[in-house]
Amino acid sequence: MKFERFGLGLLKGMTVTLRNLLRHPTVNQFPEQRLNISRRTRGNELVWSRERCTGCGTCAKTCPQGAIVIETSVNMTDNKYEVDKYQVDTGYCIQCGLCVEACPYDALFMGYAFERAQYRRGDLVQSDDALLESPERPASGYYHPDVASKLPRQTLLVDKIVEKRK
Amino acid sequence: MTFWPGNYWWHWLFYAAVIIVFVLLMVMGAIYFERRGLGRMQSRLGPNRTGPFGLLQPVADAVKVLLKENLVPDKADKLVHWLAPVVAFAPVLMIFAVIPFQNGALLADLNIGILFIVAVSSVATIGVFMAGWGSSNKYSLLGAMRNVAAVVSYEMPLALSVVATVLVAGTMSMNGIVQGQTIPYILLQPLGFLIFFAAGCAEINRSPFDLMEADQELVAGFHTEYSGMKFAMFYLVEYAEAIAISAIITTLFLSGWKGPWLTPWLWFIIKVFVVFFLMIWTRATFPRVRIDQLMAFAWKFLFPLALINLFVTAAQVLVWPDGLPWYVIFINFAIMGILILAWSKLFKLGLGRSEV
Amino acid sequence: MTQVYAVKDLAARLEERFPGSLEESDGDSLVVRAGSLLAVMAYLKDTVGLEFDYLNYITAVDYYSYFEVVYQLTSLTHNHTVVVKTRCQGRNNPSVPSVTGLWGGADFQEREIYDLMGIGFKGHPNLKRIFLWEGFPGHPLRKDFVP
Amino acid sequence: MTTTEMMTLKTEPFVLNFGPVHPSTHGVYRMRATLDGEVILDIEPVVGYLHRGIEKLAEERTFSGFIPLTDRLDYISPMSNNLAYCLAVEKLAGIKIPERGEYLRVIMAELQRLANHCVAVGSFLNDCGAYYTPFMYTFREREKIVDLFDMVCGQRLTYNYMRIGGVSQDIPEEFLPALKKLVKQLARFIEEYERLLKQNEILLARTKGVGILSRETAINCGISGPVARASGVAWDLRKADSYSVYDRFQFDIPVGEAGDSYDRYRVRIEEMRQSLRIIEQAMKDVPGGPVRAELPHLIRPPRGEAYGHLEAPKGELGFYIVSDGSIAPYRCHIRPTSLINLSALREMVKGWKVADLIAIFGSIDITMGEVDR
Repeated sequence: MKFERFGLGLLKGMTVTLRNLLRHPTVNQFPEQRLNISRRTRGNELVWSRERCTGCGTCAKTCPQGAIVIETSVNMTDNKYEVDKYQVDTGYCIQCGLCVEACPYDALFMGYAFERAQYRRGDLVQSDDALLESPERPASGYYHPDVASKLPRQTLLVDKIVEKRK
Repeated sequence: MTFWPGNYWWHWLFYAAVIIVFVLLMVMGAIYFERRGLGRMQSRLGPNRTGPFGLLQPVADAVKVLLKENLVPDKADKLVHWLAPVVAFAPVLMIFAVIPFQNGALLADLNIGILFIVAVSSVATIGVFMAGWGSSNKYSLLGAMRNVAAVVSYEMPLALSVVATVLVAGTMSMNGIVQGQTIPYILLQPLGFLIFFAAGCAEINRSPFDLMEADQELVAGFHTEYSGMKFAMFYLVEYAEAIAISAIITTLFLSGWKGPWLTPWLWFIIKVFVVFFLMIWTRATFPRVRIDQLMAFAWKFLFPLALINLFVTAAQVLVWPDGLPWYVIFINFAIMGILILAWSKLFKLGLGRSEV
Repeated sequence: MTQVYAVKDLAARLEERFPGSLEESDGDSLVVRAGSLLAVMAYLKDTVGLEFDYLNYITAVDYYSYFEVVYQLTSLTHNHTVVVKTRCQGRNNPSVPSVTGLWGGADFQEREIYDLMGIGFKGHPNLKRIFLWEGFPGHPLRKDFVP
Repeated sequence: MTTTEMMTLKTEPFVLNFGPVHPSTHGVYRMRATLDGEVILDIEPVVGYLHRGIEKLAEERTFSGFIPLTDRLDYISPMSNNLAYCLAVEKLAGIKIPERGEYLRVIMAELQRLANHCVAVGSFLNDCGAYYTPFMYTFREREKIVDLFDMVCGQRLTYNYMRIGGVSQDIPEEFLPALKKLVKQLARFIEEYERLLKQNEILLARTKGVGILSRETAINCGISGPVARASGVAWDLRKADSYSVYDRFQFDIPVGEAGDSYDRYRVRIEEMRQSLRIIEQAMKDVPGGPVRAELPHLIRPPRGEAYGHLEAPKGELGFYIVSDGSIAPYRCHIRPTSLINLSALREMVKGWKVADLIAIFGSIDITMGEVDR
């Protein structure tokens, strides 16, 4: 160990820490201050629309984890599938979004909310009507530009947000 | 002139209470001050949830640690493991006995005050080594061995820089030193201040020299196997020692309780926090030094500089027997600059890789 | 760009240098007999014009009837690369000579192939399992592995 | 025996376990170090605590179904893993990627290199003992990059953004202005970071001349990435075997001389500057048009094998894929950059002290997801 620059290097370093002391901390008090998340966020649940879904099962085939279970019965009168059961095990789901991408009829959305922890593993399995879109289960704009444009714009740290500190 | 008219026992009881309350409050304040200061230097906030502005965070920590279970490893040496925090904490409290909060306001105005401090402060190492050895854990043994090696080699520069100040002050009693400081000794003794600050930080394992509980390497150093109340004691020891070293620096170099408008003991506390902020600042910026560099830094850099500083001060005291004039400040600063320049150019400190 | 070294003339040079060491060399890779693997590899690494001093990776593929150990070598100076393969038969413990002598980087990768594929490497300093624990039954990456 | 020989203290080595759960082993890595006092005689790495058998899983997944799994390999730089896998499959199936897709891939890969080096340099300083301050600064900058990734693909860690034949989605219109601001801020940040640490005597003391990796051992052990370039091996796949559109951009390759921990730190800082240069050039002329080639969802590459590799932030990351004509790969081997970079750790660490073992290990910058797969 040699003081090549007689300790000046150390003092220069200290000026940097001092300058950061006087700078505004880049921090956000989460529960009170909520920043807008990305419009294409892949929340940990799926949002399914019953009218658009034709029961083709492409989403179930492409899911790498096999988290989607779909049971359909043939409706002879107007010659199409009736979706009896559509069940997603969000415990298995790794939120990769391949199902939303693969759905030919845009019937599937990723969830926009991310606070979806449950107390029991059984509650992770959501099926049929629990999957429909609703105010507290908004759909994210992932692979749906029209839904994305309606969501609030993401707040970026690059824009130097200066928020009120509690 | 004792501050309190009562007889000896009243005086002793009052100051014992003052010291214990002072140490605990200052430790709580130091913990909070450090966590907020360190946080703000790292562009984050630091505790602000418990109580207004997070002021109750140290209290919350203390309560949490008290409720924690007190684990003792089964192969540990029970008695040594149990006694280590006590042996580590007692000397730190004893140091405060001779530190003047105000003119004459100290438990015992010993005429050998600073000698008592230097002697007592090395007893704490025994407690740390007992902790390292008692908890029969390889990491804590490594940490304890490092602590013993560091403290032994940093006693010398610490004592020598104190001797230089005593030469200038003429008396060893802490109160006398403060009264003798018409010009704060930091200006008369700049090199002494730097050496004392560096050696003090190494002694209480703070800032760049915190090898004893280097959490990156030795998990938690000597207090790895401690939990519950005993861990709280070691946490207390660490911050109490930091406050003790800051208090000694304020008394020796920053003219203790002297100050223009405010009440004297408030000046004392402000100066203690200023020196403590310096420690936080170095802790936030510098990486850690390796153990052999720590040794080399003590013996090859601090020790010779302390010796030369002692000779220079002795010569100056001989030339001006009745107190040093003000222009000596520039001479001393020039000497400090030259010495640091010379030493950092000449000496390669610390050996690299040992052939194995 | 890293050019693939012309396999044709490399095969020809190797054929006259080590007769009978190549099994087939029509594709874009050299298939070398296990017996003369070390000699060929040393030749590829040390001769002046070739200097394949950088071993990209070693891997093994289970083709049911035989195992194939694949080495990709690159020369940092000439910026050309070649894929060398050896085949070993037998399901219980096939084995191939180890190249740790030539390239230090092969050590962990060969232990991994031994651990997951079950191919022994003769001459490896400490050939034991690297990922799974000692008593693990079987080798998971084999096609006929039943957990 | 002279008196001095008799005097030397007889010490016997003891084995200290830097166990899987240790504050600075960057994940579940374990070293059994034989120590003589503080000096290290030998270390024996024990890996496998994070082995998930991704190569076996690959054989059961479709070619595009495997992409989410490549995020979990080197979870500090998932974009580069996705890109490496897609390059290998495109080489195997011979797919042409539209221009805009290529440019987006270069921008994302270079942003990922910046984010990875932020983590690498920050945690290296942490291992040298700087009490989390440089770590917090680098993570504040990494947060800005991760924000942009979040805007583009919706996730902050497992991006799953690249697809075979291009990129999954086009960038929103507010992406490029935010990228312009980010590039300016990052350039200023690197200057400030240099002022904090470039001349810091204690860092120089702890890292200069420590853990030297000679040029020959680096090439012999197959070391790649910043660790090899710090030892003087001027080998960077973006120039040597330039894939995608890297040949259109001007940037140079920082190379160290001594090959010690300080050079590895310097090479990473210089590489961050070069990445900024590439992003600036790529950002200016991003062409219009589609971002992804027209491909069926379940592609069936022809029988055969291919090895696609790229210059990932940690070194050469490659995928060796054998296809037998079905929708799933017959065999998919992943070149473990971190595992191979670790093979030289034993020579680099012998003779140094415990504190140096942690600093040298930190300077190699590994992630356990890539070591254990």
